[in-house]
Amino acid sequence: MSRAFDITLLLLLIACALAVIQTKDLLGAVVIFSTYSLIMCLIWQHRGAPDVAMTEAAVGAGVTSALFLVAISKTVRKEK
Amino acid sequence: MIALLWINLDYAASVVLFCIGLYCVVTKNNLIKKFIGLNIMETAVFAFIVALGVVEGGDAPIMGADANAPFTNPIPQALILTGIVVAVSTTALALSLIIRIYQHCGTIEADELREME
Amino acid sequence: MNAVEAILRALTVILCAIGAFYFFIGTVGMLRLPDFYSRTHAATKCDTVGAGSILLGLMLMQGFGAITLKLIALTALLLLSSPTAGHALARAAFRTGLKPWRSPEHTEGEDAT
Amino acid sequence: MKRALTVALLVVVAIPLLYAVAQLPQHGSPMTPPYTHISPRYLEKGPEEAGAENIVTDVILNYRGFDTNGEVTVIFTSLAAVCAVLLGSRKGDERPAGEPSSSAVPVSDVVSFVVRLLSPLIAIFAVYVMLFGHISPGGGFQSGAILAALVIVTTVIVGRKQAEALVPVRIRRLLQVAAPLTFFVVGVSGLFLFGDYLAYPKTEGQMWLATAWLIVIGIGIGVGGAAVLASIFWTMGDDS
Repeated sequence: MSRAFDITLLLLLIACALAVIQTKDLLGAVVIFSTYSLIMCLIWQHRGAPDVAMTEAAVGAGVTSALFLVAISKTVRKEK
Repeated sequence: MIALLWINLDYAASVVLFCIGLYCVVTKNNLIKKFIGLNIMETAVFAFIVALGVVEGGDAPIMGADANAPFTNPIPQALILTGIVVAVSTTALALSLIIRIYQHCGTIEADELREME
Repeated sequence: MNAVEAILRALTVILCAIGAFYFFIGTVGMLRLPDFYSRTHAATKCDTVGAGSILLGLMLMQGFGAITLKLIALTALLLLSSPTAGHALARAAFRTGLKPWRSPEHTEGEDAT
Repeated sequence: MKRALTVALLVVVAIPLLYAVAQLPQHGSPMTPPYTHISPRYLEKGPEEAGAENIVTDVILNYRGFDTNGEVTVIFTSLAAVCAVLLGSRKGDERPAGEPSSSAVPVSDVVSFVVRLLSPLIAIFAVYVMLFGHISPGGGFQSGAILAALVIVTTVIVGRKQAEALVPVRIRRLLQVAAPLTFFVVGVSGLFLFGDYLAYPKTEGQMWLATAWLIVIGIGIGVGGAAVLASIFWTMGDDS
Protein backbone atom coordinates (compact mmCIF):
# COMPACT_ATOMS: atom_id res chain seq x y z
CA MET A 1 0.00 0.00 0.00
CA SER A 2 2.71 2.37 1.01
CA ARG A 3 4.70 1.37 -2.05
CA ALA A 4 1.74 2.10 -4.33
CA PHE A 5 1.49 5.55 -2.77
CA ASP A 6 5.21 6.08 -3.35
CA ILE A 7 5.01 5.02 -6.98
CA THR A 8 1.99 7.27 -7.60
CA LEU A 9 3.84 10.24 -6.15
CA LEU A 10 6.97 9.51 -8.18
CA LEU A 11 4.92 9.23 -11.38
CA LEU A 12 3.19 12.53 -10.57
CA LEU A 13 6.60 14.07 -9.97
CA ILE A 14 7.91 12.94 -13.35
CA ALA A 15 4.70 14.10 -15.04
CA CYS A 16 5.09 17.53 -13.42
CA ALA A 17 8.70 17.76 -14.56
CA LEU A 18 7.70 16.92 -18.13
CA ALA A 19 4.85 19.43 -17.97
CA VAL A 20 7.27 22.11 -16.79
CA ILE A 21 9.55 21.67 -19.77
CA GLN A 22 6.62 21.37 -22.20
CA THR A 23 4.89 24.59 -21.09
CA LYS A 24 5.76 27.55 -23.31
CA ASP A 25 4.20 30.07 -20.94
CA LEU A 26 6.83 30.79 -18.29
CA LEU A 27 4.21 31.79 -15.72
CA GLY A 28 2.49 28.44 -16.11
CA ALA A 29 5.84 26.67 -15.94
CA VAL A 30 6.62 28.35 -12.62
CA VAL A 31 3.22 27.40 -11.18
CA ILE A 32 3.74 23.79 -12.24
CA PHE A 33 7.24 23.91 -10.81
CA SER A 34 5.84 24.95 -7.45
CA THR A 35 3.44 21.99 -7.66
CA TYR A 36 6.48 19.82 -8.36
CA SER A 37 8.10 21.16 -5.19
CA LEU A 38 4.99 20.38 -3.17
CA ILE A 39 4.87 16.80 -4.44
CA MET A 40 8.55 16.47 -3.60
CA CYS A 41 7.70 17.74 -0.12
CA LEU A 42 5.01 15.05 0.24
CA ILE A 43 7.51 12.39 -0.80
CA TRP A 44 10.01 13.55 1.78
CA GLN A 45 7.40 13.63 4.51
CA HIS A 46 6.49 10.09 3.53
CA ARG A 47 10.14 9.04 3.69
CA GLY A 48 10.48 10.23 7.27
CA ALA A 49 12.23 13.54 6.66
CA PRO A 50 9.83 16.17 8.05
CA ASP A 51 12.55 18.80 8.44
CA VAL A 52 13.47 18.62 4.77
CA ALA A 53 9.82 18.50 3.76
CA MET A 54 9.10 21.66 5.71
CA THR A 55 12.06 23.45 4.18
CA GLU A 56 11.04 22.40 0.70
CA ALA A 57 7.45 23.53 1.25
CA ALA A 58 8.50 26.94 2.53
CA VAL A 59 11.54 27.56 0.34
CA GLY A 60 10.92 25.56 -2.82
CA ALA A 61 7.22 26.13 -3.23
CA GLY A 62 6.99 29.53 -1.54
CA VAL A 63 9.99 31.77 -1.80
CA THR A 64 11.53 30.37 -5.00
CA SER A 65 8.23 30.71 -6.85
CA ALA A 66 7.89 34.30 -5.67
CA LEU A 67 11.41 35.08 -6.90
CA PHE A 68 10.67 33.44 -10.26
CA LEU A 69 7.44 35.46 -10.54
CA VAL A 70 9.30 38.71 -9.88
CA ALA A 71 11.89 37.77 -12.51
CA ILE A 72 9.15 37.01 -15.05
CA SER A 73 7.34 40.26 -14.31
CA LYS A 74 10.62 42.08 -14.91
CA THR A 75 11.43 40.26 -18.16
CA VAL A 76 9.17 38.45 -20.62
CA ARG A 77 6.37 36.01 -19.99
CA LYS A 78 6.35 33.96 -23.16
CA GLU A 79 9.13 31.71 -24.23
CA LYS A 80 9.98 32.11 -27.91
CA MET B 1 18.89 -4.93 -14.27
CA ILE B 2 15.22 -4.06 -14.64
CA ALA B 3 14.43 -6.11 -11.54
CA LEU B 4 17.17 -4.30 -9.60
CA LEU B 5 15.84 -0.95 -10.79
CA TRP B 6 12.36 -1.96 -9.66
CA ILE B 7 13.76 -2.55 -6.18
CA ASN B 8 15.62 0.76 -6.21
CA LEU B 9 12.74 2.63 -7.79
CA ASP B 10 13.28 5.82 -5.80
CA TYR B 11 16.84 6.11 -7.02
CA ALA B 12 15.78 5.39 -10.61
CA ALA B 13 13.12 8.12 -10.43
CA SER B 14 15.82 10.56 -9.31
CA VAL B 15 17.92 9.60 -12.33
CA VAL B 16 14.95 10.15 -14.65
CA LEU B 17 14.26 13.55 -13.11
CA PHE B 18 17.92 14.46 -13.43
CA CYS B 19 17.83 13.61 -17.13
CA ILE B 20 14.63 15.62 -17.65
CA GLY B 21 16.30 18.61 -16.02
CA LEU B 22 19.43 18.13 -18.10
CA TYR B 23 17.34 17.96 -21.27
CA CYS B 24 15.64 21.22 -20.29
CA VAL B 25 18.97 22.92 -19.62
CA VAL B 26 20.51 21.74 -22.89
CA THR B 27 17.67 22.28 -25.34
CA LYS B 28 15.64 25.23 -24.04
CA ASN B 29 16.58 28.64 -25.24
CA ASN B 30 15.00 30.85 -22.63
CA LEU B 31 17.30 31.58 -19.70
CA ILE B 32 14.54 31.38 -17.08
CA LYS B 33 13.46 28.04 -18.53
CA LYS B 34 17.04 26.83 -18.42
CA PHE B 35 17.18 27.79 -14.79
CA ILE B 36 13.96 25.96 -13.97
CA GLY B 37 15.63 22.92 -15.55
CA LEU B 38 18.66 23.42 -13.35
CA ASN B 39 16.34 23.57 -10.34
CA ILE B 40 14.77 20.27 -11.37
CA MET B 41 18.24 18.73 -11.56
CA GLU B 42 19.03 20.07 -8.10
CA THR B 43 15.83 18.67 -6.63
CA ALA B 44 16.52 15.29 -8.24
CA VAL B 45 19.91 15.11 -6.54
CA PHE B 46 18.32 16.14 -3.23
CA ALA B 47 15.69 13.44 -3.61
CA PHE B 48 18.39 10.86 -4.32
CA ILE B 49 20.40 11.78 -1.25
CA VAL B 50 17.36 11.80 1.02
CA ALA B 51 16.34 8.41 -0.40
CA LEU B 52 19.76 7.05 0.58
CA GLY B 53 18.94 7.69 4.21
CA VAL B 54 15.58 5.95 4.24
CA VAL B 55 15.16 2.88 6.41
CA GLU B 56 12.24 0.51 5.92
CA GLY B 57 9.57 1.46 8.44
CA GLY B 58 11.80 4.17 9.87
CA ASP B 59 10.46 7.11 11.84
CA ALA B 60 11.62 10.70 11.63
CA PRO B 61 14.82 11.10 13.69
CA ILE B 62 13.18 13.01 16.50
CA MET B 63 13.71 11.53 19.92
CA GLY B 64 10.80 11.95 22.24
CA ALA B 65 8.77 9.99 24.70
CA ASP B 66 6.93 8.04 22.01
CA ALA B 67 9.73 7.55 19.49
CA ASN B 68 10.45 3.97 18.51
CA ALA B 69 13.38 2.13 17.17
CA PRO B 70 14.22 2.36 13.48
CA PHE B 71 14.99 5.96 12.61
CA THR B 72 15.83 7.37 9.21
CA ASN B 73 19.37 8.57 8.75
CA PRO B 74 19.67 12.19 9.94
CA ILE B 75 22.90 13.03 8.10
CA PRO B 76 21.55 13.14 4.52
CA GLN B 77 18.62 15.19 5.79
CA ALA B 78 20.90 17.75 7.42
CA LEU B 79 22.98 17.87 4.25
CA ILE B 80 19.93 18.50 2.07
CA LEU B 81 18.53 21.11 4.42
CA THR B 82 21.68 23.11 3.87
CA GLY B 83 21.55 22.32 0.16
CA ILE B 84 18.02 23.66 -0.30
CA VAL B 85 18.88 26.98 1.30
CA VAL B 86 21.99 27.33 -0.84
CA ALA B 87 19.84 26.45 -3.86
CA VAL B 88 17.49 29.34 -3.16
CA SER B 89 20.49 31.66 -2.84
CA THR B 90 21.85 30.61 -6.22
CA THR B 91 18.36 30.94 -7.71
CA ALA B 92 18.09 34.49 -6.43
CA LEU B 93 21.50 35.43 -7.81
CA ALA B 94 20.83 33.82 -11.19
CA LEU B 95 17.45 35.49 -11.52
CA SER B 96 18.86 38.89 -10.70
CA LEU B 97 21.55 38.31 -13.33
CA ILE B 98 18.81 37.40 -15.82
CA ILE B 99 16.90 40.58 -14.98
CA ARG B 100 20.07 42.58 -15.49
CA ILE B 101 20.73 40.88 -18.84
CA TYR B 102 17.21 41.74 -19.93
CA GLN B 103 17.69 45.38 -18.90
CA HIS B 104 20.90 45.50 -20.91
CA CYS B 105 20.07 43.51 -24.02
CA GLY B 106 16.28 43.45 -24.15
CA THR B 107 16.11 39.68 -24.55
CA ILE B 108 16.67 36.54 -22.51
CA GLU B 109 16.84 34.06 -25.38
CA ALA B 110 20.25 32.42 -25.45
CA ASP B 111 20.70 32.38 -29.25
CA GLU B 112 19.71 36.03 -29.67
CA LEU B 113 22.18 36.94 -26.96
CA ARG B 114 24.86 34.95 -28.75
CA GLU B 115 24.19 36.80 -32.01
CA MET B 116 24.53 40.12 -30.24
CA GLU B 117 28.20 39.74 -29.45
CA MET C 1 -16.05 -2.52 19.46
CA ASN C 2 -19.19 -1.12 21.03
CA ALA C 3 -22.11 0.50 19.28
CA VAL C 4 -20.87 4.11 19.51
CA GLU C 5 -17.53 3.21 18.04
CA ALA C 6 -19.17 1.30 15.24
CA ILE C 7 -21.41 4.25 14.40
CA LEU C 8 -18.46 6.64 14.46
CA ARG C 9 -16.47 4.33 12.20
CA ALA C 10 -19.38 4.10 9.78
CA LEU C 11 -19.77 7.89 9.75
CA THR C 12 -16.05 8.23 9.07
CA VAL C 13 -16.25 5.89 6.12
CA ILE C 14 -19.30 7.70 4.74
CA LEU C 15 -17.71 11.13 5.10
CA CYS C 16 -14.45 9.99 3.49
CA ALA C 17 -16.42 8.43 0.64
CA ILE C 18 -18.28 11.72 0.15
CA GLY C 19 -14.95 13.54 0.12
CA ALA C 20 -13.47 11.16 -2.43
CA PHE C 21 -16.60 11.50 -4.55
CA TYR C 22 -16.32 15.29 -4.53
CA PHE C 23 -12.66 15.07 -5.48
CA PHE C 24 -13.62 12.83 -8.37
CA ILE C 25 -16.35 15.23 -9.49
CA GLY C 26 -13.93 18.14 -9.20
CA THR C 27 -11.33 16.37 -11.31
CA VAL C 28 -13.89 15.46 -13.96
CA GLY C 29 -14.98 19.08 -13.93
CA MET C 30 -11.41 20.28 -14.35
CA LEU C 31 -11.06 18.09 -17.42
CA ARG C 32 -14.49 18.54 -18.99
CA LEU C 33 -15.73 22.07 -18.31
CA PRO C 34 -15.41 24.53 -21.18
CA ASP C 35 -13.60 27.59 -19.87
CA PHE C 36 -11.26 28.90 -17.20
CA TYR C 37 -13.91 30.22 -14.80
CA SER C 38 -15.95 27.05 -14.58
CA ARG C 39 -12.77 24.97 -14.19
CA THR C 40 -11.65 27.19 -11.31
CA HIS C 41 -15.08 26.72 -9.78
CA ALA C 42 -14.74 22.94 -10.01
CA ALA C 43 -11.24 22.94 -8.50
CA THR C 44 -12.26 25.14 -5.57
CA LYS C 45 -15.31 23.02 -4.91
CA CYS C 46 -13.32 19.82 -4.62
CA ASP C 47 -10.83 21.53 -2.33
CA THR C 48 -13.38 22.81 0.16
CA VAL C 49 -16.10 20.18 0.20
CA GLY C 50 -13.94 17.16 -0.58
CA ALA C 51 -11.03 17.83 1.71
CA GLY C 52 -13.36 19.35 4.31
CA SER C 53 -15.51 16.26 4.63
CA ILE C 54 -12.49 13.95 4.63
CA LEU C 55 -11.01 15.98 7.49
CA LEU C 56 -14.35 15.89 9.31
CA GLY C 57 -14.38 12.11 8.98
CA LEU C 58 -10.87 11.86 10.35
CA MET C 59 -11.88 14.04 13.29
CA LEU C 60 -14.73 11.66 14.11
CA MET C 61 -12.32 8.75 13.96
CA GLN C 62 -9.76 10.38 16.25
CA GLY C 63 -12.14 11.34 19.00
CA PHE C 64 -11.29 14.35 21.13
CA GLY C 65 -7.60 15.16 21.57
CA ALA C 66 -4.62 17.11 20.33
CA ILE C 67 -4.82 15.64 16.84
CA THR C 68 -8.46 16.71 16.51
CA LEU C 69 -7.50 20.27 17.41
CA LYS C 70 -4.86 20.20 14.69
CA LEU C 71 -7.42 18.86 12.24
CA ILE C 72 -9.85 21.65 13.19
CA ALA C 73 -7.14 24.24 12.60
CA LEU C 74 -6.33 22.60 9.29
CA THR C 75 -9.98 22.65 8.23
CA ALA C 76 -10.31 26.32 9.15
CA LEU C 77 -7.19 27.15 7.15
CA LEU C 78 -8.48 25.17 4.18
CA LEU C 79 -11.92 26.79 4.29
CA LEU C 80 -10.29 30.21 4.36
CA SER C 81 -7.50 29.80 1.86
CA SER C 82 -9.03 27.70 -0.88
CA PRO C 83 -11.97 29.99 -1.75
CA THR C 84 -9.62 32.95 -1.53
CA ALA C 85 -7.29 31.34 -4.04
CA GLY C 86 -10.21 30.60 -6.34
CA HIS C 87 -11.44 34.18 -6.02
CA ALA C 88 -7.99 35.60 -6.72
CA LEU C 89 -7.56 33.39 -9.79
CA ALA C 90 -10.94 34.27 -11.24
CA ARG C 91 -10.48 37.96 -10.48
CA ALA C 92 -7.05 38.06 -12.09
CA ALA C 93 -8.44 36.33 -15.18
CA PHE C 94 -11.36 38.75 -15.38
CA ARG C 95 -9.11 41.78 -14.92
CA THR C 96 -6.80 40.65 -17.69
CA GLY C 97 -9.80 40.48 -19.98
CA LEU C 98 -10.64 36.79 -20.27
CA LYS C 99 -14.24 36.55 -21.48
CA PRO C 100 -16.50 34.01 -19.75
CA TRP C 101 -17.72 31.21 -21.97
CA ARG C 102 -21.19 31.42 -23.51
CA SER C 103 -22.97 28.53 -25.13
CA PRO C 104 -22.73 28.82 -28.94
CA GLU C 105 -26.47 29.42 -29.65
CA HIS C 106 -26.48 32.09 -26.95
CA THR C 107 -23.56 34.02 -28.41
CA GLU C 108 -25.14 34.05 -31.87
CA GLY C 109 -28.20 35.76 -30.44
CA GLU C 110 -26.03 38.28 -28.58
CA ASP C 111 -24.02 39.14 -31.66
CA ALA C 112 -27.13 39.82 -33.71
CA THR C 113 -28.33 42.50 -31.33
CA MET D 1 22.22 17.27 -35.66
CA LYS D 2 21.64 19.13 -32.44
CA ARG D 3 18.80 16.80 -31.54
CA ALA D 4 20.98 13.75 -32.13
CA LEU D 5 23.69 15.22 -29.94
CA THR D 6 21.17 15.88 -27.17
CA VAL D 7 19.85 12.35 -27.30
CA ALA D 8 23.41 11.01 -27.26
CA LEU D 9 24.22 13.15 -24.23
CA LEU D 10 21.14 11.98 -22.37
CA VAL D 11 21.93 8.35 -23.14
CA VAL D 12 25.53 8.80 -22.07
CA VAL D 13 24.36 10.32 -18.79
CA ALA D 14 21.39 8.07 -18.10
CA ILE D 15 22.77 4.60 -18.81
CA PRO D 16 25.74 4.72 -16.40
CA LEU D 17 23.63 6.42 -13.74
CA LEU D 18 20.88 3.82 -14.00
CA TYR D 19 23.48 1.05 -13.97
CA ALA D 20 25.13 2.48 -10.86
CA VAL D 21 21.77 3.01 -9.16
CA ALA D 22 20.78 -0.60 -9.84
CA GLN D 23 23.95 -1.80 -8.12
CA LEU D 24 23.29 0.17 -4.93
CA PRO D 25 22.18 -1.67 -1.80
CA GLN D 26 18.47 -2.22 -1.65
CA HIS D 27 16.45 0.92 -0.99
CA GLY D 28 15.42 1.13 2.64
CA SER D 29 17.67 -1.58 4.01
CA PRO D 30 19.44 -0.61 7.23
CA MET D 31 22.71 -2.05 5.94
CA THR D 32 23.41 0.77 3.47
CA PRO D 33 26.83 2.36 3.91
CA PRO D 34 25.49 5.77 4.97
CA TYR D 35 23.62 4.12 7.78
CA THR D 36 26.36 1.94 9.23
CA HIS D 37 29.13 4.38 10.07
CA ILE D 38 28.34 7.40 12.16
CA SER D 39 24.54 7.70 12.14
CA PRO D 40 23.96 5.07 14.87
CA ARG D 41 26.09 7.08 17.22
CA TYR D 42 24.26 10.32 16.41
CA LEU D 43 20.92 8.60 16.85
CA GLU D 44 21.98 6.99 20.10
CA LYS D 45 23.94 9.76 21.79
CA GLY D 46 22.48 12.85 20.09
CA PRO D 47 20.02 13.99 22.74
CA GLU D 48 22.47 13.65 25.66
CA GLU D 49 25.50 14.87 23.78
CA ALA D 50 24.27 17.70 21.59
CA GLY D 51 21.33 19.13 23.44
CA ALA D 52 18.40 18.65 21.05
CA GLU D 53 15.90 15.85 20.67
CA ASN D 54 15.61 16.53 16.96
CA ILE D 55 18.73 14.80 15.63
CA VAL D 56 18.66 16.78 12.40
CA THR D 57 19.00 19.98 14.41
CA ASP D 58 21.83 18.36 16.35
CA VAL D 59 23.68 17.49 13.17
CA ILE D 60 23.12 20.86 11.54
CA LEU D 61 23.91 23.17 14.41
CA ASN D 62 26.14 21.16 16.69
CA TYR D 63 28.01 18.29 15.07
CA ARG D 64 28.40 20.07 11.74
CA GLY D 65 28.18 23.61 13.01
CA PHE D 66 31.00 24.87 10.81
CA ASP D 67 29.17 23.73 7.73
CA THR D 68 26.07 25.70 8.66
CA ASN D 69 28.16 28.69 9.63
CA GLY D 70 29.59 28.80 6.12
CA GLU D 71 26.20 28.18 4.58
CA VAL D 72 24.63 31.06 6.49
CA THR D 73 27.38 33.24 5.13
CA VAL D 74 26.46 31.99 1.66
CA ILE D 75 22.90 33.32 1.87
CA PHE D 76 24.18 36.63 3.15
CA THR D 77 26.69 36.74 0.27
CA SER D 78 23.92 36.00 -2.19
CA LEU D 79 22.02 39.03 -0.91
CA ALA D 80 25.16 41.12 -1.35
CA ALA D 81 25.61 39.76 -4.87
CA VAL D 82 21.98 40.44 -5.80
CA CYS D 83 22.35 44.01 -4.56
CA ALA D 84 25.62 44.40 -6.46
CA VAL D 85 24.07 43.10 -9.68
CA LEU D 86 20.79 45.00 -9.54
CA LEU D 87 21.69 48.18 -7.72
CA GLY D 88 25.11 48.54 -9.36
CA SER D 89 26.06 51.04 -12.02
CA ARG D 90 23.05 52.18 -13.97
CA LYS D 91 25.00 53.44 -16.96
CA GLY D 92 24.10 50.94 -19.64
CA ASP D 93 20.44 51.10 -18.78
CA GLU D 94 18.53 51.12 -22.06
CA ARG D 95 15.20 49.84 -20.97
CA PRO D 96 12.11 50.57 -23.01
CA ALA D 97 10.20 53.32 -21.28
CA GLY D 98 6.57 53.08 -20.28
CA GLU D 99 6.66 49.72 -18.57
CA PRO D 100 3.27 48.65 -17.25
CA SER D 101 3.05 49.60 -13.61
CA SER D 102 2.67 46.73 -11.18
CA SER D 103 -0.21 48.38 -9.35
CA ALA D 104 -2.52 48.66 -12.36
CA VAL D 105 -5.04 46.33 -10.73
CA PRO D 106 -6.21 47.23 -7.22
CA VAL D 107 -5.83 44.51 -4.60
CA SER D 108 -8.92 42.44 -4.06
CA ASP D 109 -10.77 43.10 -0.81
CA VAL D 110 -11.35 39.41 -0.15
CA VAL D 111 -7.69 38.46 -0.56
CA SER D 112 -6.60 41.42 1.49
CA PHE D 113 -9.01 40.54 4.30
CA VAL D 114 -8.00 36.89 4.40
CA VAL D 115 -4.31 37.75 4.40
CA ARG D 116 -4.84 40.24 7.22
CA LEU D 117 -6.73 37.57 9.12
CA LEU D 118 -4.13 34.88 8.57
CA SER D 119 -0.89 36.80 8.86
CA PRO D 120 -0.79 36.88 12.69
CA LEU D 121 -1.35 33.13 12.67
CA ILE D 122 1.42 32.64 10.12
CA ALA D 123 3.72 34.78 12.25
CA ILE D 124 2.88 32.73 15.35
CA PHE D 125 3.55 29.54 13.42
CA ALA D 126 6.91 30.88 12.21
CA VAL D 127 7.92 31.82 15.76
CA TYR D 128 6.84 28.41 17.02
CA VAL D 129 8.90 26.69 14.35
CA MET D 130 11.84 28.92 15.22
CA LEU D 131 11.76 28.35 18.98
CA PHE D 132 10.91 24.65 19.00
CA GLY D 133 13.33 23.49 16.33
CA HIS D 134 15.17 21.39 18.89
CA ILE D 135 12.24 19.16 19.85
CA SER D 136 10.01 19.16 16.76
CA PRO D 137 10.59 19.36 13.02
CA GLY D 138 11.64 22.80 11.99
CA GLY D 139 14.30 25.26 12.95
CA GLY D 140 15.90 28.44 11.80
CA PHE D 141 15.81 28.04 8.02
CA GLN D 142 12.22 26.90 7.90
CA SER D 143 10.93 29.73 10.06
CA GLY D 144 13.05 32.18 8.08
CA ALA D 145 11.44 31.01 4.87
CA ILE D 146 7.95 31.18 6.40
CA LEU D 147 8.57 34.71 7.69
CA ALA D 148 9.96 35.74 4.31
CA ALA D 149 6.85 34.34 2.62
CA LEU D 150 4.74 36.33 5.07
CA VAL D 151 6.67 39.50 4.24
CA ILE D 152 6.26 38.82 0.52
CA VAL D 153 2.50 38.34 0.88
CA THR D 154 2.26 41.50 2.96
CA THR D 155 4.21 43.39 0.32
CA VAL D 156 1.77 42.22 -2.33
CA ILE D 157 -1.25 43.19 -0.24
CA VAL D 158 -0.42 46.49 1.43
CA GLY D 159 2.23 47.69 -0.98
CA ARG D 160 5.96 47.95 -0.81
CA LYS D 161 6.18 51.19 1.17
CA GLN D 162 4.08 50.10 4.11
CA ALA D 163 5.61 46.65 4.24
CA GLU D 164 9.09 48.13 4.34
CA ALA D 165 8.01 50.53 7.06
CA LEU D 166 7.52 47.51 9.32
CA VAL D 167 11.28 47.15 9.47
CA PRO D 168 13.17 50.44 9.55
CA VAL D 169 16.21 50.67 7.30
CA ARG D 170 18.73 50.92 10.11
CA ILE D 171 17.47 47.83 11.89
CA ARG D 172 17.17 45.99 8.59
CA ARG D 173 20.88 46.30 7.95
CA LEU D 174 21.48 44.66 11.30
CA LEU D 175 18.88 41.95 10.74
CA GLN D 176 20.40 40.98 7.42
CA VAL D 177 23.63 39.98 9.12
CA ALA D 178 21.82 38.48 12.10
CA ALA D 179 22.50 34.88 11.10
CA PRO D 180 26.28 35.05 10.59
CA LEU D 181 26.51 37.38 13.58
CA THR D 182 24.72 34.96 15.91
CA PHE D 183 26.99 32.18 14.76
CA PHE D 184 30.00 34.37 15.38
CA VAL D 185 28.84 35.30 18.88
CA VAL D 186 28.07 31.71 19.84
CA GLY D 187 31.30 30.50 18.26
CA VAL D 188 33.41 33.02 20.13
CA SER D 189 31.65 32.22 23.40
CA GLY D 190 32.57 28.63 22.76
CA LEU D 191 36.13 29.73 22.11
CA PHE D 192 36.33 31.47 25.45
CA LEU D 193 34.39 28.98 27.55
CA PHE D 194 35.47 25.67 26.05
CA GLY D 195 38.58 26.40 24.07
CA ASP D 196 37.39 25.96 20.47
CA TYR D 197 35.45 28.03 18.00
CA LEU D 198 31.86 26.74 18.03
CA ALA D 199 32.64 24.31 20.85
CA TYR D 200 29.51 23.27 22.70
CA PRO D 201 29.30 22.26 26.34
CA LYS D 202 29.75 18.53 26.64
CA THR D 203 29.24 17.57 30.25
CA GLU D 204 25.97 16.35 31.67
CA GLY D 205 25.22 19.39 33.82
CA GLN D 206 25.72 21.93 31.04
CA MET D 207 23.20 20.47 28.61
CA TRP D 208 20.79 23.34 29.24
CA LEU D 209 23.46 25.73 27.92
CA ALA D 210 23.85 23.71 24.71
CA THR D 211 20.08 23.72 24.22
CA ALA D 212 19.97 27.45 24.89
CA TRP D 213 22.67 28.03 22.29
CA LEU D 214 20.78 25.94 19.76
CA ILE D 215 17.69 28.07 20.37
CA VAL D 216 19.69 31.29 20.09
CA ILE D 217 21.24 30.19 16.81
CA GLY D 218 17.78 29.15 15.61
CA ILE D 219 16.44 32.63 16.35
CA GLY D 220 19.41 34.23 14.63
CA ILE D 221 19.09 32.10 11.51
CA GLY D 222 15.33 32.59 11.40
CA VAL D 223 15.38 36.36 11.68
CA GLY D 224 18.46 36.74 9.51
CA GLY D 225 17.19 34.37 6.84
CA ALA D 226 13.83 36.12 6.71
CA ALA D 227 15.51 39.52 6.40
CA VAL D 228 17.83 38.28 3.66
CA LEU D 229 15.10 36.59 1.61
CA ALA D 230 12.72 39.54 1.97
CA SER D 231 15.48 41.96 1.00
CA ILE D 232 16.28 39.86 -2.06
CA PHE D 233 12.60 40.00 -3.02
CA TRP D 234 12.45 43.77 -2.53
CA THR D 235 15.69 44.35 -4.40
CA MET D 236 14.53 42.25 -7.33
CA GLY D 237 11.19 44.03 -7.31
CA ASP D 238 12.82 47.46 -7.45
CA ASP D 239 12.06 49.57 -10.50
CA SER D 240 15.75 50.22 -10.88
